[in-house]
Amino acid sequence: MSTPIKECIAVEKLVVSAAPHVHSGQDVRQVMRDVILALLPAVLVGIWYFGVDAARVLILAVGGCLFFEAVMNRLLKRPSTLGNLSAALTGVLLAMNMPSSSPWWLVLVGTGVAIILGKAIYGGLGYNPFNPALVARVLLLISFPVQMTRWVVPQGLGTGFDAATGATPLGAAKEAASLGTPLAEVGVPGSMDLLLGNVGGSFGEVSALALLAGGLFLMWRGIIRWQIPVGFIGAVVLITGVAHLAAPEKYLDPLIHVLAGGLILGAFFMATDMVTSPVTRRGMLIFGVGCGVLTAVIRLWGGYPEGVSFAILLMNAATPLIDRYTRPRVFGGQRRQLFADRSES
Amino acid sequence: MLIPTAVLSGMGLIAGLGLAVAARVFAVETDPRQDAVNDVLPGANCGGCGFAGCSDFAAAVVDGKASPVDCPVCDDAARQAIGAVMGLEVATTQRQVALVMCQGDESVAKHSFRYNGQASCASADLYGGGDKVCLHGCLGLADCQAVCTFGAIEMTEQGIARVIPARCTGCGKCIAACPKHIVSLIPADAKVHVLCANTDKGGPAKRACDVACIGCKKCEKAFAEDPRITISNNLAYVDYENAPTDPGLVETCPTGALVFRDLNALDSDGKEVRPN
Amino acid sequence: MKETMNLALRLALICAVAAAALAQVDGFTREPIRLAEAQAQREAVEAVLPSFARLAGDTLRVGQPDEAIYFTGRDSSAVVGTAFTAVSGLGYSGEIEVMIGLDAEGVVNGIRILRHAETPGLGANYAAPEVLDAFYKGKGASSRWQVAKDGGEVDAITGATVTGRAICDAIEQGFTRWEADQQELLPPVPIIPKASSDPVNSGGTP
Amino acid sequence: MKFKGGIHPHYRKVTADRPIRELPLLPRYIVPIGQHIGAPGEVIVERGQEVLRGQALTKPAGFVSVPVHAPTSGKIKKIADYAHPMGRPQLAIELIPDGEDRWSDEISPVGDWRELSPNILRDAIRDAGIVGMGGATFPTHVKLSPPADKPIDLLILNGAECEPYLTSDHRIMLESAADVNEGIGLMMRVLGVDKAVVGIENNKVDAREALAVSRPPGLDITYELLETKYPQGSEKHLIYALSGREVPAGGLPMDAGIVVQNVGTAAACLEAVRDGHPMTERVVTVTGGAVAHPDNLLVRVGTPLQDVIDFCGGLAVDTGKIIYGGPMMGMVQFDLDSPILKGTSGVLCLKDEEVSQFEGGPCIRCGNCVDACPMFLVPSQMGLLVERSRWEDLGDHHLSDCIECGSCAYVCPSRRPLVQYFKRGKLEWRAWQEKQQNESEQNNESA
Amino acid sequence: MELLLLVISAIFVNNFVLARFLGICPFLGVSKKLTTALGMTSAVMFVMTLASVVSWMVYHWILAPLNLQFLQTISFILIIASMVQLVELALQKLSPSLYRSLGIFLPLITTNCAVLGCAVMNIQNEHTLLQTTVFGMAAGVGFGLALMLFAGIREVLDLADTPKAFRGTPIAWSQPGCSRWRSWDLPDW
Amino acid sequence: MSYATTFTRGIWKENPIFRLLLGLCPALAVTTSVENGLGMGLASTFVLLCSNVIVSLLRDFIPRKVRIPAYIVVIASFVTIVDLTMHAYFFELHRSLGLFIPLIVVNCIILGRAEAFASRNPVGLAFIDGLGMGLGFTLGLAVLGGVREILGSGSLLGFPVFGASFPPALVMILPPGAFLGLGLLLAGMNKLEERRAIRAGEAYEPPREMDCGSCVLCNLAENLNEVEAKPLDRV
Ligand SMILES: Cc1cc2nc3c(=O)[nH]c(=O)nc-3n(C[C@H](O)[C@H](O)[C@H](O)COP(=O)(O)O)c2cc1C
Ligand SMILES: Cc1cc2nc3c(=O)[nH]c(=O)nc-3n(C[C@H](O)[C@H](O)[C@H](O)COP(=O)(O)O)c2cc1C
Ligand SMILES: Cc1cc2nc3c(=O)[nH]c(=O)nc-3n(C[C@H](O)[C@H](O)[C@H](O)COP(=O)(O)O)c2cc1C
Ligand SMILES: Cc1cc2nc3c(=O)[nH]c(=O)nc-3n(C[C@H](O)[C@H](O)[C@H](O)CO)c2cc1C
Ligand code: SF4
Ligand code: SF4
Ligand code: SF4
Ligand code: SF4
Ligand code: FES
Repeated sequence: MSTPIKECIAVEKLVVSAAPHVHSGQDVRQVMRDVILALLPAVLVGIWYFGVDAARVLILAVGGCLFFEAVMNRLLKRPSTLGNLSAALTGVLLAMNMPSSSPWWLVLVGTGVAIILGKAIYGGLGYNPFNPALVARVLLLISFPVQMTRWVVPQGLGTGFDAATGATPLGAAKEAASLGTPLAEVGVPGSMDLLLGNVGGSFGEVSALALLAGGLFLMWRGIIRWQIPVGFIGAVVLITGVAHLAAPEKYLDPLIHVLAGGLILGAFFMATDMVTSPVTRRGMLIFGVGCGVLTAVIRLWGGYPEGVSFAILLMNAATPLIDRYTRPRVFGGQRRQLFADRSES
Repeated sequence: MLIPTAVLSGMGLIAGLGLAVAARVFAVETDPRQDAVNDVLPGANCGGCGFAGCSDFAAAVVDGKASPVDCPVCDDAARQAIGAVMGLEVATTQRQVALVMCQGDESVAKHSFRYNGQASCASADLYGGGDKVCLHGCLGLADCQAVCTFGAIEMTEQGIARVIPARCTGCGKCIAACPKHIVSLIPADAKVHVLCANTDKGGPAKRACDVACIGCKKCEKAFAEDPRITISNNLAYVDYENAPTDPGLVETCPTGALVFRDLNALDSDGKEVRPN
Repeated sequence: MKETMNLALRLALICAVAAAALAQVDGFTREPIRLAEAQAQREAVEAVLPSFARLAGDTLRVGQPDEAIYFTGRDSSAVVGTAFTAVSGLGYSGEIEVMIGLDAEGVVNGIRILRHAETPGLGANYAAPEVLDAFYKGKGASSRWQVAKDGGEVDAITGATVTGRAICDAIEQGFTRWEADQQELLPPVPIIPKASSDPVNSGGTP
Repeated sequence: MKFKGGIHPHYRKVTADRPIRELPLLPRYIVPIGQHIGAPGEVIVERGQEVLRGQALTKPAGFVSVPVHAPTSGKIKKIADYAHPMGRPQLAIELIPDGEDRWSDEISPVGDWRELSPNILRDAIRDAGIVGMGGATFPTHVKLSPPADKPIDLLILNGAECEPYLTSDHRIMLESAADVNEGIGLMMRVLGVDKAVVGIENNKVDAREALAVSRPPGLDITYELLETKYPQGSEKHLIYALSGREVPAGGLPMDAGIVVQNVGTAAACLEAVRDGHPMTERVVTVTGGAVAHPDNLLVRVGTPLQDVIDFCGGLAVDTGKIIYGGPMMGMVQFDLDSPILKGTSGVLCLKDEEVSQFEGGPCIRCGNCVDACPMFLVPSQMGLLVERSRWEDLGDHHLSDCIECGSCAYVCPSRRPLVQYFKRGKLEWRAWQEKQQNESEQNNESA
Repeated sequence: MELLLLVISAIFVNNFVLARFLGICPFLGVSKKLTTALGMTSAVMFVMTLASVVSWMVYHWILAPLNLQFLQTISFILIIASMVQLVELALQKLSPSLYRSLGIFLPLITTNCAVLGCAVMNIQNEHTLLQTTVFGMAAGVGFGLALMLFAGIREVLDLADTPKAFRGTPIAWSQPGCSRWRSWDLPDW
Repeated sequence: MSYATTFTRGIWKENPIFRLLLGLCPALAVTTSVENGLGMGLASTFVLLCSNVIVSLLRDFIPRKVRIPAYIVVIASFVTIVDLTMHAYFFELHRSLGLFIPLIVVNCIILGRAEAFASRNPVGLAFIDGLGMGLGFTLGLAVLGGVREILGSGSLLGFPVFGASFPPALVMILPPGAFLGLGLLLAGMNKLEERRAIRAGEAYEPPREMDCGSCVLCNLAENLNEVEAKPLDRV
């Protein structure tokens, strides 16, 4: 080993680059892998309750996303991006946002929309302004509402497809509200069932507990920051809480609002999609609160029982503006004024 | 019939009066020639003229701050047309195209290290002048290609830039973009070129790249009487004002830095139209 | 000054010519538009009533928010049916207005959707007459206007229960009002000859 | 006070307990004339001339300029362009030692700093060619001459040494604690301040002890332990951590009434005054996975890179990168003739597998860089704007306030070469701005 | 309260650009940069309010009494066109700085269907003069909101590595497509 | 310019919707089906044709300073005529095109042709130009309507094109579908144009940005440069 340097190294093999020369070691693949890992408990619970059907949707969605990603890479003559797992993650999240009874073509159309319309046409990973999985989900929802709202009652592993449709807890509450029926008369599941996931809904959104565990794992890994989930859930609790206090017979308990529907999934896994959410801490908080307010408004007064997807997509649209106006004050600088840099320059 | 006519023409009268008065009171002069010039310009907004776009250039021409020939994209007909609008004589010029003065691609040029960083010539140039031993050669990271609005530059598979003369408008943006200053505008009719920019002495030059100009003066001697190629700084320069056209001449170059290339004979894909 | 006047006068002249032309066109089309509108309304009524010879319109509570028009179709002198409109605000998006036609016995003869903003391909499918047939088969004011999902007898389109409900709601509201208005309606309403200039009963096309 | 942002890289200070050893005399030295920020000096020797150790080879060309000195006695072989650590060849003086290492007879102690006037001290520091040893190599006498309108009330000594791997300041503080303390006193006298604080990261408790023990009586010097966190040693953050003051954006420490000097600089100043020794050698940490025997060496300025490495037992075959300085801000080397300069605090040799490669991947907007940036910038957006050459949009991003610490690139999962973007961006943005200004001036003139 | 609902409806629920497809050309034309989007927003707000009010007056005080409703379109647009041009001329002369930041957008507004649409809607929905004023302003704010949001996105997308065929317009289209799910249906107040 | 090129230009090379990107509001709002698209297109074509002819005839009569109000008055007259006529004789179509008939007045393409072409050319050419542009516009609307109708309703001109098992993607006839449909069509056109340019050996013109530079109505594009103070030489 200890030979004079001239003899042992070839200078043209040396790497020249700008500083820094060391790195934390994190890479995109690792980030995406961690998120997939964090989703695993919820996926397993989903499969436990919804049976092989859920597994089928999952496999189709992940496969479809990878397939379309590969196709788009090829078409646009770009290096393969399958390895960074972002497409796979989109697939997992899309699957978790669909009913387990979705027909195969629905899942494939969804993956195509997510990857092509949601991502590739903008330039791929990092450039999409909207959350691809949510773009797909919403597009499917408004294109095929019949298929997308056919919720299957949890049957347990191995029982296979059962067409019995059960209303989601929020759906039931919404229906009750529109009919003027008192809430007490519709069977809203207890919070224990909600925590464990023994309720109707998209296959990945049912078990709040499993999702929460995954979310905390991500926070611990430093992949997501507390601002978005806390802002999101906090705003929902605040608004639904006030509504509940004002008219308990009409509006659900905030706890149920938090545990039911896609709130936990959305707050921890979808609103936090880094590509489509602000980069600054303050921006994240605003983003989270914005999502929460919109979700609560849509849930309580909008046309849909569920508002998480729409809320997140809308806030995605506002992300560039949020980023722009929450840029931190430079160290040693004056506090920025809102439009100071733009007007009258 | 009468009422509606009266009502509407009344409104028209008021509007017309208002506008006419306003136009008089608030008159702001604009030169109609500006529009006329703008109409003739190519509308490519390439910025090759040094203005922010075609309309800026038109304004400058009308103000006498720019001359029609300053638009590198206009052909002669367009320049004459501008001249006609402005009442100016415009001399006809030769078409110019860009040429990358380097053929030191992967097959012939040596590397001094592995560069790892932003894929941009200007950035790479800041780190030891780039990863080629030759400090003058094309880095192949396509800064010039990126600025060419006309798609006239392609990167060869061997990793250097090449201009497709048929698409080049001679706007000169690539010249400004190249940190190595190895893109030049030359008359499109020129046929003999020195495709090297290395000013090192023969030995180092040859060690850096197989096709480097080593400043051996053989080409200069071939034209001893009528200097069309001159050596300075260990590098041969073609005098494009008075350019050689003799394909046989390139044989005198021992390294192949001197080449014969008929730029007009290349089609829009950069392929030879007819073999020479 | 002269130029100013010139500008204004020219613009005014153009306006004048335009206005004159438009007045002319308006003159030509005023009547056909009125006829077309009346025709459209008549067609809606015809679609929900048994065939009749003459039509009369009776407007109650004129000018009030719940103004209601009852159209009565008559054969010679007998009333063959009554038609009225009703609105529900429970639609999937916005209000739904329906026209309900009853035969002489008070049994539903036909229902049409006049106005809605439901999702095309979903709720909007109710606008097709075949679909609406499912609603009124043999029913009357005393029937339960509820979709099957809520325990009623009406079969809604899958995926568009909300719209179905809204239609039921509209029908129920219409009936409620109709029943309340029975008293006022019962006195024989004046029979209007078919070819009169009554806004409802346009004499135009058969 | 703790500053926000920053990172916690692996420190890997394996040479922390290796005493400083002196590198023996070598067969040749290459002394570049430009070794500091500011104009290089003018050469005052000729080819073939015999010089003695410590003899000035250049004379300063202006106020922000210092001379370089002969590292030993010998003969000047050539004055020409030689490989330079900054990348491009630069003018340097090649010196062939005669082996006698005789000091020039011009060299004699200036005197006791306690009795000399600040002006004399400052001149002595300049003539000794002292520049900042913290890495920026800014001529020290300039920093010790604050303009009258910027009163200085505090001297801060930078003993943070926050760069991973490097231990040269640590060793200096341990082995030359008394010199460092005396040097601090000297600087306090030049600046006319009566208070100094030494900031030391809390992974070097022993250095603090050593300094505290040898504090000269009568001097108000305190020694503070700081959180071990990169870039604790950046002067703006050090100032904030030690005094709570924020240097205004775009400003210098003196705008906050403070001067920051490296501890090694303090020791060098003392030597210049006490012994009359100009800056001809410095402590260099030679380290990294590819080095056989990592060590702290006292190396003469002008020593070619390969000799330093050979002395430490050579390199592994799979060496991937050689760096002058630390891994966060150091300068990459690709020529084995590159000489050690006054500002070279370390020679870091990484194996191929230790070298992290940048990738041109897109920013995934993860926000890690925003969290890490100690200057509170938004590196993700700045990087994108530079990548796309959007100079006109860079205006309000405070690119020029970036200290190029590399924290952002360190945490970027997309491995974007952010610091490279910023270095280039600063150059081009300035050029673009000047161009804009010229244009608008032209327009105004013609209008 | 009623006015508040009108405002919210005009800004959010029935946003002119996003829900009613009005003013699309200028929407896309000037949503490339936030600076220009801001300028356009102020210009539209100003003109929309003014045009609404004047057309309301013309309709209710001249056309309706004379039973000349068929002249509605022609007279409204005549008013809008000449008013816009008038304001533009005046600004250009009186306040060049304001003209630079605002006035240059005025000509574009003549052909902004949102302005005419707004005037027509005021008549259709039988707004009072006060409601008309408020509605005009709110519709302008809604237009501006949409403009600002998309200017933000487009500035970002401008930096993205978009496939060639999608650069420029197609991409500009796709994003309203993606975010414009009208069915996020806030209550139809 | 010959009649033939004037005519074909509007249909393909300068197609208002796909190339000039004008008249977009109706293009998006009413194209839920081919039928609506055709109706709107033909109505606009009529107005365009007539206004082009009249403006061309009056080109020496109309003073420059009041030209925009004057053109608009001419256009508005024809729009009103169309509106009234449709109301009287095509009652159903009138109902479904709703608010958008009066808005033909502000359809940029009509004023644009008046300003850019008719006011500078003789009647014959103006007529042909109006016809070509109008038909191009109609074509654009019909194509967009067709795509949306097929995908969104599974039918074309009201006739089912897929079997009953095909679940139409409702989104296409909902508002977002308008944007998506047009975006995708435009991207396709760009691709075609690129391929054509390369094949024809012409310099490939990068896809047109949707900005006011493509519009002839006002001097906005020029002024924008000043406002943004941006060089156009972006990479
Ligand atoms: C885009 C979209 C449009 C919808 N449009 C309607 C509609 O027009 N009418 C309706 O009743 N429900 C509509 N829905 C609501 C759902 O289909 C709702 O689940 C359904 O009305 C009730 O479910 P069911 O009919 O299967 O019991 C729509 C949903 C979506 C996502
Ligand atoms: C252009 C320039 C001018 C400077 N002027 C002064 C000065 O007048 N006084 C001073 O005390 N320091 C001055 N400095 C030194 C800086 O404050 C700082 O100490 C030096 O750049 C090294 O710090 P760094 O390693 O953090 O970059 C100057 C630095 C630069 C680059
Ligand atoms: C990111 C960053 C990290 C730095 N780390 C250190 C350090 O650890 N030790 C040090 O002495 N100087 C460090 N510096 C340089 C100091 O900012 C400053 O230039 C130096 O302490 C001034 O002293 P000098 O002129 O004596 O070198 C760092 C600079 C930057 C920008
Ligand atoms: C914390 C986190 C959350 C993510 N959430 C989503 C998501 O909701 N939908 C999605 O398509 N991709 C998600 N991704 C993956 C990735 O960001 C996505 O593929 C990009 O948006 C594509 O450009 C997520 C990634 C991370 C790290
Ligand atoms: S010619 Fe210049 S700009 Fe172009 S690739 Fe070569 S070095 Fe880069
Ligand atoms: S190759 Fe250079 S000179 Fe030629 S068109 Fe492109 S940028 Fe302009
Ligand atoms: S290099 Fe610049 S941008 Fe990056 S973290 Fe350091 S100061 Fe911030
Ligand atoms: S750390 Fe890298 S990927 Fe993350 S936001 Fe910053 S630049 Fe983008
Ligand atoms: S048609 Fe151009 S703005 Fe509406």
